[in-house]
Amino acid sequence: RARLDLIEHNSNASIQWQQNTEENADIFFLIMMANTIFLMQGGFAFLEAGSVRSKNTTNILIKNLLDAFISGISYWMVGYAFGFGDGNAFIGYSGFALSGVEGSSYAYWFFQYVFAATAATIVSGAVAERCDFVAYLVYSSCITGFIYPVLTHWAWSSDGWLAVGFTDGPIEITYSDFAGSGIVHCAGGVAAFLAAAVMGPRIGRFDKETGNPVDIKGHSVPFAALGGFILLFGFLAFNGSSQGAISSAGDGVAVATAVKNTVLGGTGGAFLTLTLNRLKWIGDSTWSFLTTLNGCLAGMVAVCASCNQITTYGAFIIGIIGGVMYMITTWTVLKLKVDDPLDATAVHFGGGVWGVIACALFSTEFGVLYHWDKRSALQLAWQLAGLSAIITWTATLSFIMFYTLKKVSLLRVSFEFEMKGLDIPKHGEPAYPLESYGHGWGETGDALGSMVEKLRNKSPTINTKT
Amino acid sequence: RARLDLIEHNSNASIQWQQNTEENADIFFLIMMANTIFLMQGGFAFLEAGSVRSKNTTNILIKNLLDAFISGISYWMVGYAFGFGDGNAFIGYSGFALSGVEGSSYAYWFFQYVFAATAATIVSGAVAERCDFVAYLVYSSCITGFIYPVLTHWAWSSDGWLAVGFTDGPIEITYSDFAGSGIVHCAGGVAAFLAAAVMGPRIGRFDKETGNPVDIKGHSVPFAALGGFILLFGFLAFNGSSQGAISSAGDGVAVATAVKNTVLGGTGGAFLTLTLNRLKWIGDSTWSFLTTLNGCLAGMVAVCASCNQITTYGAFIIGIIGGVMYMITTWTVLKLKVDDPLDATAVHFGGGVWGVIACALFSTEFGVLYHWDKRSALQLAWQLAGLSAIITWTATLSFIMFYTLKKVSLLRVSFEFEMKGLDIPKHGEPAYPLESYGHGWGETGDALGSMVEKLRNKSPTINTKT
Amino acid sequence: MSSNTTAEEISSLSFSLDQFFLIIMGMVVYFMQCGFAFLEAGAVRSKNVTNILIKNVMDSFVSGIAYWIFGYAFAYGDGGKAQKFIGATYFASYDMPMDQYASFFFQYTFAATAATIVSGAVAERCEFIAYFAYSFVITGFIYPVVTHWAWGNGWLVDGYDYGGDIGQIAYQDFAGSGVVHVLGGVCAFIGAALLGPRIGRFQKGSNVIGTLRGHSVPIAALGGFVLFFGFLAFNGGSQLTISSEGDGAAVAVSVVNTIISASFAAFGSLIINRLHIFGNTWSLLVTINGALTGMVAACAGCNQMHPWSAAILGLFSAMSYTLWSTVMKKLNIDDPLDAVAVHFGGGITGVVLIAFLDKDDGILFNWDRKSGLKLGWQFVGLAAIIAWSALFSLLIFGILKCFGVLRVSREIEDKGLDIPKHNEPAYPVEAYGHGHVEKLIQILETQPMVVTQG
Repeated sequence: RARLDLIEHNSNASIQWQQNTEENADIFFLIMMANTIFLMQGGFAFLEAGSVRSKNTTNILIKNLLDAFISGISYWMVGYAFGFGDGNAFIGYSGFALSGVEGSSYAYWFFQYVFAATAATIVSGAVAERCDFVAYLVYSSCITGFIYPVLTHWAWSSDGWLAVGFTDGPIEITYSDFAGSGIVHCAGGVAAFLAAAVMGPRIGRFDKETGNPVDIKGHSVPFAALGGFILLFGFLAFNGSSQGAISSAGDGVAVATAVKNTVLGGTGGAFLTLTLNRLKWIGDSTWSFLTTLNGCLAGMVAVCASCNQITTYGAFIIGIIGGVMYMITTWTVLKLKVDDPLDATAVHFGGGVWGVIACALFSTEFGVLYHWDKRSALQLAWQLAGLSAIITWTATLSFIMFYTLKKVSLLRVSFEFEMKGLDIPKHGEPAYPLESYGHGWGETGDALGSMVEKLRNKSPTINTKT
Repeated sequence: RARLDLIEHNSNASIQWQQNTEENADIFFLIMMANTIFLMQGGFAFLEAGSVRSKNTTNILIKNLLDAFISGISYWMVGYAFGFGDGNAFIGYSGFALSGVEGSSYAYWFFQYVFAATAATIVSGAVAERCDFVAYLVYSSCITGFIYPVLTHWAWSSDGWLAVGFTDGPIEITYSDFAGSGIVHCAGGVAAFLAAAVMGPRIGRFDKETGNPVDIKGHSVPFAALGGFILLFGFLAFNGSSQGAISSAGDGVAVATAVKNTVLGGTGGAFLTLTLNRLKWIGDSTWSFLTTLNGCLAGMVAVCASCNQITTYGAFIIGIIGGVMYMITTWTVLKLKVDDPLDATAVHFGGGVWGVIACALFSTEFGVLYHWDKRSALQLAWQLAGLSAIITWTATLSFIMFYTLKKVSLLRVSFEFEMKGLDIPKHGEPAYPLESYGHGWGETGDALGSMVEKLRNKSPTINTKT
Repeated sequence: MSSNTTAEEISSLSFSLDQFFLIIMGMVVYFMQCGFAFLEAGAVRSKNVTNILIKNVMDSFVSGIAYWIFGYAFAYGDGGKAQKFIGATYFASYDMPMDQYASFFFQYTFAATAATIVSGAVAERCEFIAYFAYSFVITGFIYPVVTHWAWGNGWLVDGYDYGGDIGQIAYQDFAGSGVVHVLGGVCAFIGAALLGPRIGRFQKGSNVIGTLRGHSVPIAALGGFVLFFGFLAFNGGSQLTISSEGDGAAVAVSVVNTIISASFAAFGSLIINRLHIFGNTWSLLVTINGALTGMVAACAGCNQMHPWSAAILGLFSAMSYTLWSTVMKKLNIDDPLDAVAVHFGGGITGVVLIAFLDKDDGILFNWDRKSGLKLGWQFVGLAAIIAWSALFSLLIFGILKCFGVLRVSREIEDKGLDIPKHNEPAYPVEAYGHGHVEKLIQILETQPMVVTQG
């Protein structure tokens, strides 16, 4: 009897312990992964900083820095409530400023917050080098506070209309977007495209007479590469963590599958673009680094939607087609005379759209390629419906937002600022202050130094002193 | 009775739960650590980018980026099958393209894949600034697809001949290489050395008449430092994660021991090289940053093999001797007139060889220094056998590979390209395009701007063309 | 029987999870070394970049030795009779049980952080040997003793038992606003004050403050981003375990509060700096420093606050940052990185405000004797930390100054430290340039493009 009591006691304690451990493990997982995704802000910042001219470097860096913190405020105040609060099929409306949200949901808040920050930061690449700082503050809060959260409510909260889907007899169809090819990337890409289109191209980007695009090179390939490497690091967490938990049976496998497929999606995209760009008729016959990097990112974006439910070769093929979509979108954007300095539209919109569709084709569970039946056809239709809803919603709201900003002349900096660069008048911090360079030790091959010396001696009109 | 049934049911559920949780925790651990190791690609990229001249920066960055993705393909297609598929003592041959591999092994695949990518990326430092891009694609796929996987099969799969070892009466001897001092670093170092030797030194590295080495400085210490910092971060994961699991009893302690010993190994290496380089007779009597960084990496490489089974002071001593090995190897490589721009041979071969031997000396379990008996002697012999097998295998295959590439003239870029730099003709992307620098605000000490202005107006004699 | 084995397995799994948690968090905190290195490298002139980088690399290794041999023993060893004040076992990890290695690693990364704060304040003029000395003393002695007080079994964490309803009141400092940041800030202050300003920073006889710009904003920003990444682990990891009930929620709350505090501090400092009297620009570096200050302030009680309290804390820390930054300039002390304003300013804000904002017994929630006493203890702790670290850093920097090894010679400071000390200029001129005709030159050769408006 007493022994039985003891066993029962132990057993209860053990169940209690199990629940604790599950909760703790899930939170640990979310926090750790979300922290890695948080570092993606740095990744975007450097990808963009390397791709602009040195005169606008500080400007683009502060934008990416503030993305993280603007979202911190707006997603805390309203975003999370719209996205994951209780509400109707269209929007949530409880938990503003995290009031009434329990401590155990904080990890989830943090996790969703870094996703929101990512969605917002996509835009800053497309409007680089000419966007007014105030406009930036406005669009960034709107996207993370309203536009993006509503989309997540549709697709990721339990009562959103896309997530609920519909039933046709025994068949239940719900919109499937694991890590947000549609919600995060496609939406971010649409907003980026509209922003760039409404804002107009940078001065000198398209030749005035012929209309041909003129290449404006970024000032530092290594910085862009640094951003790329950080983004790859973060992307694995981005896709892996979308499982949202680690404690239930099968969670671990799903996470591992997602990560493995992300690597192979990126691989496919990278190789395709590397090769295509080397061909004379399509690219510029060089092994271009930045194109490869963007292709690889497009491949990873494309597998977002389905990375937990596709085969390895499926991921590789999706990545390859993601690379193709990237090339096509870049070309189209250029033809439309829209200036997107970072190719953000091509990477995120091109990759994202394809990802949402690919999910309906390649999923081993319900993909058209594996199960050629009514279920898969309906799934494909619902994915397309979701996609058009996302595009329409984002396009409408961002157009209104950017157009209004344009009308009140807050969208774009003045001609003089754009020509001369934004860092000094806006931020008072040139990225590379010349006065802080050089040393006094006379170095091998110090050509610049000796030239300056020479000029100073010969022509007394040039004053290099402070 | 019913109560007993319930308890039994609970107890069974609890055992089931435990298995789930353990699997999930292990996968989580592998994914998280492997993701950090993945970032080491970025670390190597920047260490190398900072150590080459600015004219070859894009070239070295794209190589490191592609390392991750070439391994993605080749390790997926064949590497994993050779390494960890079922097979004989020499090689595995099942699970090509991950077919037939279960979902629960995906995390392990990812984990092994990042190790393979690391092994391949070691070489790119040694061949920097003169390797043809096609040669790079070839050697990178060979190493990650065949050379390296076979080694891992020998030492880390359950039926490899080094891992099985031999028995002498009651004594069982197996090759011990926890995180790959031999498998990863020594192999990578050998391949790097052979590549550099077959390829020949960079133009101007050794004086034509005297044969003395001429220092060719890298273009940016901060970038090299960035790479170094990322590598230190990744190395902790590299060594800690080699436990391969976290859920069994003792795993946590083993991981913690490994990480702590890695820190102290790095400390030993760093201090030794810092001090030696400050001495007049050995170094150049300065506190050299890059030497210190390399010494620290060599120390960490040296503790790889044994970091889970040595004492703290043991790790410190191994690190110190690792630093000495680094200094000696650097000096030898220079004497052999082999040009290794990154000192990859010295860090990885020097540190790695010593690490494999040190394991047999310092291990608290079977080290010669703690147990002076037959067992420890046999262990030492077997470590040396393993070491020579690794060196022979890698040296033979890489020599064949690089020599063939040389014979078909694909190994090295043309004289003109090497002199002028690879970024523009090969990749069309100069790392720092001059046109993207400068701004229009007339800054204190903006000498360059005013100089260009002046030159353009006044003195037509100065020709800025090449 | 089976129930017993289950219990054993359970405790082993819990233990493994805890170790895993400490290690992965410790690794991310370790990566903060990289963040500090680049924040500082970007903020100095190009002639001193290698110097500051090597200092930051060596920080993690100097503390590796110092903390291994002495530090951990002082902080978490068994002190016997002196237990309230200092620990004295586990020197050089002798006799340390295997299950403490993870904790050792985690605490070591914190010690390295405390030491690295100083290197920013003494940048561009500190002698390399002096750097070794102070770094060793801080991680080997000054910092460990304070952690023993506040986190080990010392007098600050024990507090005092007031009996009755009030019970035990002790100093509260979750992730080290006081222990790590105030301490680092004080050492930085003393170091910068004894070294004196860099040449050209303050003109004699006038109030003009020379701006000695850092050479690269992107590199500084890189450091900032890495630091934010690390800081979340710094504050979240301070829970130290993940397997007990409520651990997960506590970690999550800490991370969320850290990010909210940083958000408001970033905005606060951005707006303050936009005001005419301060700078009238949207300054990136000030925003980064502001955000860091917010995170520093959140350290003390991020596990015990509501998110809106974190918002208030963030705004206060933005003000504190601006205030201390101004004070430093008024005192004519040259702190190139604003390390004092960030770490000291943020640290004291955190330590003091947690007595008001604590959701259980903060003054704003519980206006009684208990919360008052709590505030008192926060001040006691703060005063003890400041006095202790000021005393010993004064001693160490003073001795170094007396022996003339604190500051480099005037010539070397003028011309830069990289070449004479390290023989590695950060950007060797000879390594730049290439042999291909580039576009700029083509543009210069032909008629320059004239762009007009419209």
